[in-house]
Amino acid sequence: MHGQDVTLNGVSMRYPNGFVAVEPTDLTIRAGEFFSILGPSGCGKTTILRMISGFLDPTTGSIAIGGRPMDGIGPNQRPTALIFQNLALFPLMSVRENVAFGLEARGMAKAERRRRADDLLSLVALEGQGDKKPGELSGGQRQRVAVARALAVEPAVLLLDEPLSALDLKLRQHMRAELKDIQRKTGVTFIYITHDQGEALTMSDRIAVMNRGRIEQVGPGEEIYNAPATAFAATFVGEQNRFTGTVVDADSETALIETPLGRLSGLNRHGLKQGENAHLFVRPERMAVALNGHAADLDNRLDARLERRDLEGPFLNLFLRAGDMPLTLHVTNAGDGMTLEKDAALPVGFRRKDAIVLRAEG
Amino acid sequence: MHGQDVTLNGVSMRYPNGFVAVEPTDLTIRAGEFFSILGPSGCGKTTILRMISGFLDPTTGSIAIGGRPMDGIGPNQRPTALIFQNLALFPLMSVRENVAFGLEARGMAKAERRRRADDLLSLVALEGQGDKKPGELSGGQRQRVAVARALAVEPAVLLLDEPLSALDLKLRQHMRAELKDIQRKTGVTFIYITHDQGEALTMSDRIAVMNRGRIEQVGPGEEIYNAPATAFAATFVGEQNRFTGTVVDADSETALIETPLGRLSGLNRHGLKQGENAHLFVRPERMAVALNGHAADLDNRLDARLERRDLEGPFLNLFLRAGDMPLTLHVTNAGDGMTLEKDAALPVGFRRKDAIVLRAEG
Amino acid sequence: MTDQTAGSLLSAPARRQRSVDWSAALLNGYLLFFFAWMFLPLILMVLAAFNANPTPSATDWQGFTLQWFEKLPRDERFMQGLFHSLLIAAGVIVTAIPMGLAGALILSRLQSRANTLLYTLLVSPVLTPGIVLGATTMIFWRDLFGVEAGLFTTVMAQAAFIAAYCMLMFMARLQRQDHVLEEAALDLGASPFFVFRRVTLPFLMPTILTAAFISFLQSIENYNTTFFAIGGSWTLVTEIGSRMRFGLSPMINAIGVIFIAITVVVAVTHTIMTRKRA
Amino acid sequence: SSGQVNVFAWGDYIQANQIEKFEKDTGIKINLSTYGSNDEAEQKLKAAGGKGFDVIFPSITNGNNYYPDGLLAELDETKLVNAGNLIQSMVNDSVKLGGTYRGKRMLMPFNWGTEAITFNSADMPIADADVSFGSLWMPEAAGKSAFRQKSVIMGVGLYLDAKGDVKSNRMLDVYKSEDDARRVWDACARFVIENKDKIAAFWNNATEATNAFKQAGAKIGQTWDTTGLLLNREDASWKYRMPKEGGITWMDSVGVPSGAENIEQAYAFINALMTPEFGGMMSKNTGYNSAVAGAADFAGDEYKKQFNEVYNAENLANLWWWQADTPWFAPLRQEYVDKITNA
Amino acid sequence: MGALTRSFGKPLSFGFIALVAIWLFGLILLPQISMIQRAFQVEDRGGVSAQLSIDIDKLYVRKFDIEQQLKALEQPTAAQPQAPSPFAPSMGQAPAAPSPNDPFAGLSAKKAPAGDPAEIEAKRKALQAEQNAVSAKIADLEAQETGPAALDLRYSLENFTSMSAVHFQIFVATLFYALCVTVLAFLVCYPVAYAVATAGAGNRAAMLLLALVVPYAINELLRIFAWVMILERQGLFNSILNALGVIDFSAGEGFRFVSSNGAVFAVMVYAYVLFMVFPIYNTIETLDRNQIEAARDLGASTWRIHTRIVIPHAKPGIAVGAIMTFMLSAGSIAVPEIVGRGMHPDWFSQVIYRRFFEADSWNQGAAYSLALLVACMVFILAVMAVFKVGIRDIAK
Ligand SMILES: Nc1ncnc2c1ncn2[C@@H]1O[C@H](COP(=O)(O)OP(=O)(O)OP(=O)(O)O)[C@@H](O)[C@H]1O
Ligand SMILES: Nc1ncnc2c1ncn2[C@@H]1O[C@H](COP(=O)(O)OP(=O)(O)OP(=O)(O)O)[C@@H](O)[C@H]1O
Ligand SMILES: NCCCCNCCCN
Ligand SMILES: [Mg+2]
Ligand SMILES: [Mg+2]
Repeated sequence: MHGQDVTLNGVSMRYPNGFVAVEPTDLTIRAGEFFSILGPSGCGKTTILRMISGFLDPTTGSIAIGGRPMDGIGPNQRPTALIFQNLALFPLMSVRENVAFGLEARGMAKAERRRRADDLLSLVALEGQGDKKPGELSGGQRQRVAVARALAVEPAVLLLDEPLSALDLKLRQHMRAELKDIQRKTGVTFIYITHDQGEALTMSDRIAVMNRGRIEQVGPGEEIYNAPATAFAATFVGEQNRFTGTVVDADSETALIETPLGRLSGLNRHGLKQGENAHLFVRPERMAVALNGHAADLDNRLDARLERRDLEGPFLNLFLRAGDMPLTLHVTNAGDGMTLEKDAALPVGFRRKDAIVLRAEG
Repeated sequence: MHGQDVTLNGVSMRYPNGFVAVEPTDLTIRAGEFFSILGPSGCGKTTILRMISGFLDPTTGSIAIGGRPMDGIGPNQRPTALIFQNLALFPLMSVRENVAFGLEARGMAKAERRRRADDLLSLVALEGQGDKKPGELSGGQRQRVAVARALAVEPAVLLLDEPLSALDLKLRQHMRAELKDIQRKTGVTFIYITHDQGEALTMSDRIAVMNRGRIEQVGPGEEIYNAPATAFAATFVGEQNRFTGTVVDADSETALIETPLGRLSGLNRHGLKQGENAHLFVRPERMAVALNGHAADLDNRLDARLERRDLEGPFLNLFLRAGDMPLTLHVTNAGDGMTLEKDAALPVGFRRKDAIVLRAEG
Repeated sequence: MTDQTAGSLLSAPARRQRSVDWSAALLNGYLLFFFAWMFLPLILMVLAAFNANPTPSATDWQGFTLQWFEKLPRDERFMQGLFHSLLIAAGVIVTAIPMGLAGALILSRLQSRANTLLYTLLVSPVLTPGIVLGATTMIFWRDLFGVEAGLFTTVMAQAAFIAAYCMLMFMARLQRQDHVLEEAALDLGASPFFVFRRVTLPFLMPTILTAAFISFLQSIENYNTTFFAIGGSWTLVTEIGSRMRFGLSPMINAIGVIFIAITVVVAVTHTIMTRKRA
Repeated sequence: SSGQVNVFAWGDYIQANQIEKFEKDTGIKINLSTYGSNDEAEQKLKAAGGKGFDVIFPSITNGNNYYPDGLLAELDETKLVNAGNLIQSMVNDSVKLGGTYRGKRMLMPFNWGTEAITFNSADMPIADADVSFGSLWMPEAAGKSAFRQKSVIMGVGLYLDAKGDVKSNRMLDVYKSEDDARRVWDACARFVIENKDKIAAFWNNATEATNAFKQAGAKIGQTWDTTGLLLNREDASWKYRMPKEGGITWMDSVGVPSGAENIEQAYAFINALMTPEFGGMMSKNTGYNSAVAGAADFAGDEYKKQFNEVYNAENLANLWWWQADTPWFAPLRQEYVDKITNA
Repeated sequence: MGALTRSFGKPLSFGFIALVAIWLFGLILLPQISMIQRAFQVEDRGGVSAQLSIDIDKLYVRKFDIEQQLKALEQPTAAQPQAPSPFAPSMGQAPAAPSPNDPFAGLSAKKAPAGDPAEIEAKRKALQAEQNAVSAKIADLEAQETGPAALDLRYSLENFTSMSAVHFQIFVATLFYALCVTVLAFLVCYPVAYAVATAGAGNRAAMLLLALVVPYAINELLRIFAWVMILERQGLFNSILNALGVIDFSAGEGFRFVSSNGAVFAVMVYAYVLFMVFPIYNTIETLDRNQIEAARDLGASTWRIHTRIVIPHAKPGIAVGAIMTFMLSAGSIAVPEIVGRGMHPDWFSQVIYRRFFEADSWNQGAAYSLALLVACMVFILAVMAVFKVGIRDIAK
């Protein structure tokens, strides 16, 4: 199996009822990469996937796979295979029949397809389960059957539509590793759709963050998390403390903004100018309690008051309030029983390089 | 309203099919406390709750509420109110009628029960929503209606069976605080059932960790997390790295155990003796990478190799392998792009006081 | 519909349409044929009701007339038959609904192997040919109680299977009800009767109304069972049947038009209402 | 008098002119229900346990099907003030045909008629003297004959008996025993089935009989008088004639069901029927012959003319009468009906 | 039981149980049992009791005859001449009244008995003696009668085994035709059910569904009637043929489509097709459309999608549709009665009807009903086995 690249050229989708689900989009997905599209429900992820798989024709633009334009080519003739949100396994067929279905449709002889199906079942660690019905498998096993079924037709591109969303947390985390592993083994291009940032971040080579039919940022996970390009990307991926104000001073590295809580500085990656309205984002885990000399390297400081403190296990959530503003801090549970009184005054702060300043729209 | 205490005296439950869902159990829940029962699915939590509420009769033992034995007293006569896993609001009645239902059943006059219901609705911050149908409310609001309805009959003990499990993550976190708040305001004893450690840890005064019909540990959340009494409690609540071996040296504070990875030391809270088989548990967030002088205070060290590195957002999961053993580390995402090569050798370690030594059973 | 009209009648909007999907075209053609086959006879029947030709015909047009409608209320057998039909329907509704409801409630609680047996027995009338039901009822009441076939036996025979329809509707509804609701009510201090009255019954109410409506329709239009159980009496439908055997009359077309009109109005209203709600 | 009377009659027996006159004369309202065959009447009354009707018109030979179940009430002859108008010999003969049960008078004669041959002389020119039950089966009748399955087995039986093919003592054998009945009817049914290419239509009541000729294309048939006579009134080429084997003759009667509720009104109605005026109206409407002496004087010229065309001394002398039903008669005959129908 | 009282309390629970008991026993089981009882009960119409009854009837008639003759002896004039023609008109040469007993005697009016008183007296004596003998005999025979029904009853399989060859043949033919109706209905319906079920949720789907519901809700009889209008001798088909010059109405030509076996069959398909559409529609509607797309995405042809995905999924619906269609058509009386007009080979339901209401043979009617019921049950069980569905899938 060999991955192929996928190119979207000005592709948009307008549904017959007039709703524009996908704005004109240019996007290149590299051959063999694990590419995720991350965005909230209804933002158009499935629509993009269905256009790539050929179930929908783009309203404008064109799609090419492996350099070959796909116009007028039906879903059953594209080098893609789709894994549906709900898997869409055939419940009345055995696992083996499911996996072999695409081969059956191609007219492969029974013995041959049985052999191939069994090969694929061992690839996804389901040896000996071929005679069961999908209903007799656990969620994770079903997941793997869906993958095997899709891989059976030797696609160059595998399209996965939130394939883990029906699973419970533990299993979901486990399956991430498995999927990633299969992708690595097969070299097939994976286009993976999710609204779960954890999934996108842990598995993907690159992520596209999508919002309201538009792709707002494309890049590796770390880039998206640490250097979000838009306010949406900043808040959709991970938690943020957001401070809003006006830029009072800016150079190519740093911006200083005037907020109701005082002047705060952060990285000015997007070249904001003095006078512009801006949001400054700091992640809860990048904020620190400025007690006992910990404060040394904190460029920004705030006086806050502890409202609540929740032990989550590996970390503590501190809910504070600075003036009118609620703040959240993540602090690792070091086991030293950080004993903080409710309503205690608690100076907090963050480093300039942990804060990002973005233009406030509208 | 006044909370009452609940005492279980040798209570057990054996279902007609012979399955013992709850082993003989002694347990005292203090008046007015927020008490959680935490355990995996099927461990017997609901069974205990249904015995306390009177829907099930214990096979052995007896239950007392506020010192009064409850034998032979039906669910509609106990000073308890139950909040069901799915809330069980009456969909055809208005919110107010729902809340007033228990009063109506007691024959209270219409005007009076209306007044009482409205009082309760303001207690749960639902003023003015009385005329809506439950279906018109959001998940969190419905949650609060269920609480108000249960409180209407002025129970001394409120029994909550995974009341938040149907809500989405954000709302669940929000409702934790609300429930805790209502409990504080009313002073009613809350017995809260959950299989979500986060919930149990953040809300409870005390937690009972339950496994296979048996309560394994009772104590405040921090104690359960930081000083689990059994291997099950240690692993069910939060993640753990587990090292198994034999105690080679032990005093009242510390135990040293011989493992395939070498000798490791941890706290010996349960007084293990030399020669005993033991597990040593260390949480992923208590393990550190022993690079760049970070190693100073690490009592135990291991040579590991990085296998995978997942960015989860606020933290990184490092999956390592030391010898045959997989290890997990949680490292805060400091944004400084800790750039670790796959397969890089990575010395790690942990402090003695962050490790717990427990007897290995069987 | 919007710019879709030229598209296939079947495939959902925005499905692939650029390449000619001729299995869809074939299906569309077939559908057209099927619905023509369904409706053409009915349309002919309606046309003939307004044709002055005393032999019902849509082709041999002898002028527009309403006389067949005017004759209806003066036809005593029809009117009396209608009255009998209504009486029977009322009887069926008051017997079938409580029985169906009781059956559904018991089956929803009964947790033993007897459940399937009871279920099978109670739904068996639905799977029994109507004439057999009519005949057994007729025999039973005559042999055991000396009650001869007539309106009463017709009610009994119809109720036997209509109650099963009601029961199935109630069971479907009850399946959507949470048992827990009843427990919740008990927990809040209510007595079982209070729970039934305040929780279970209101929950079932819409289904009871639907069931009453369906029972009414089923009863009014029943022929096979009634034919055997009615004895010397008659209903509108058996009267229509016996007239048809003697030859065609546009009065039957007139009745047909009325039935069709009512059906169409009810069905359309129902569709519009459910669509609005959705 | 006042009130109402529930009349259950053959479809053509009670018509608008009679109803109008009766209601005017007596003030009693007639609720009329009709039937098309004796079985229908019998089973409806049986199903209703003898209730629901005040007057009924069974063929006299069917009385035995009503009596054992107690469906009919004994007639109160003191109330039948007009019974004297009836032709006395018919009253007497009606006893032998089944009008009494265990010595009690249950039914009184109402009218009589025949089941003979109706044919279109234009299509099938047959001389009156040659008309036979066998005419239905002539090669020329292919696809053109109509009959009632229930009585064709009698007509064919008479034909075969006359020809000497199947001896049946002029069909009286079928009343002798079940075995005799089977022997004869087996042969009759076989004959019909062998000749089924002749069949155009079956009929079971007078309306269907008429439709057989008007709609189904039949040109010759074994029918009740009314069918042939009414066709003849419209188009003279239709003839109704006695076959040479003898016309099959029936007598219909009037009785009061055991569950009748309007007894007084029932007798008032029966007495009215026993007047020559009413008898005449019936004959005029249908062509059947009344049991009331002198009714023919009220039946109109057309009726008289037709009677003389159809009947004469010989064929009257040669009539074949339906006999009182025996217990096995109905189920057994139905079996042959089914055989013919499904051949 | 415990669960029931716990949910509803005692009084309500007992009320429910009572209602179900009434339904189960009063409306379902006991009626079936009475039918079964009758089915195995044989009335011997040629038996001893029947013969006894006939004999008594004959004696009564003889008694009446004697009375008449005695009366005639008393009033010789009254008996003579025999009543004139019952139809007084015109007949100068009046033939005598047709006598039911002795039709041949009509022409020669019987002579009055001779006037010789001694002869008369002797005759009277003889008649009176016979009258007494007859009366005594009647009393004797009546004493032997056990019940008014005058029929011998016994239990046996005779009602089934004596089923005549015609009836058996009709029974088999009916089941065969019903099976054909079922198969044809399936073929006709499946594409429709599929199309409507997969039309999505738009207006078009609603319209299609409405177009199915409307004819479905219209009375069966009226739908049949509509067809009679088309098939009649003067109906639409013949009118068209007439207009095309194939036949000539004025010459009395015209096909008798109605009353033909084919017409009954065709109208039955029309009448019961919708009982096949809805169950199939209902199951296909629950088919996850992703499965169809998944199959197509994996390269399956339309045919394969149907045979491998849609039809297997729709099995329970097909089973229900088949059972309903079969049961309705095997038991249909409306279609054969109205379309057949008695002229086409019978449907078994008509035989049953006539056993009850024309042959006056309720027991055989019951036996035949039972046979039909058993046939339907066998069909249902067979369908359940073949389609691997349970009773709960079926009654929906
Ligand atoms: N056939 C359709 N006609 C009209 N609008 C549609 C249609 N299908 C989808 N939409 C709309 O287009 C938008 C994008 O839909 P899409 O299914 O691509 O979302 P998604 O990002 O996959 O969401 P989710 O995470 O919930 O699956 C939604 O607002 C949806 O309501
Ligand atoms: N009526 C019953 N008869 C037999 N066994 C039962 C019955 N009800 C529950 N059990 C069994 O008893 C055990 C405990 O059930 P229980 O409902 O108390 O679990 P739980 O801890 O509440 O689980 P969950 O978190 O899934 O709700 C389970 O193994 C369950 O299968
Ligand atoms: N088997 C006796 C037939 C009696 C026929 N009566 C004819 C009445 C027609 N309306
Ligand atoms: Mg989607
Ligand atoms: Mg539970």
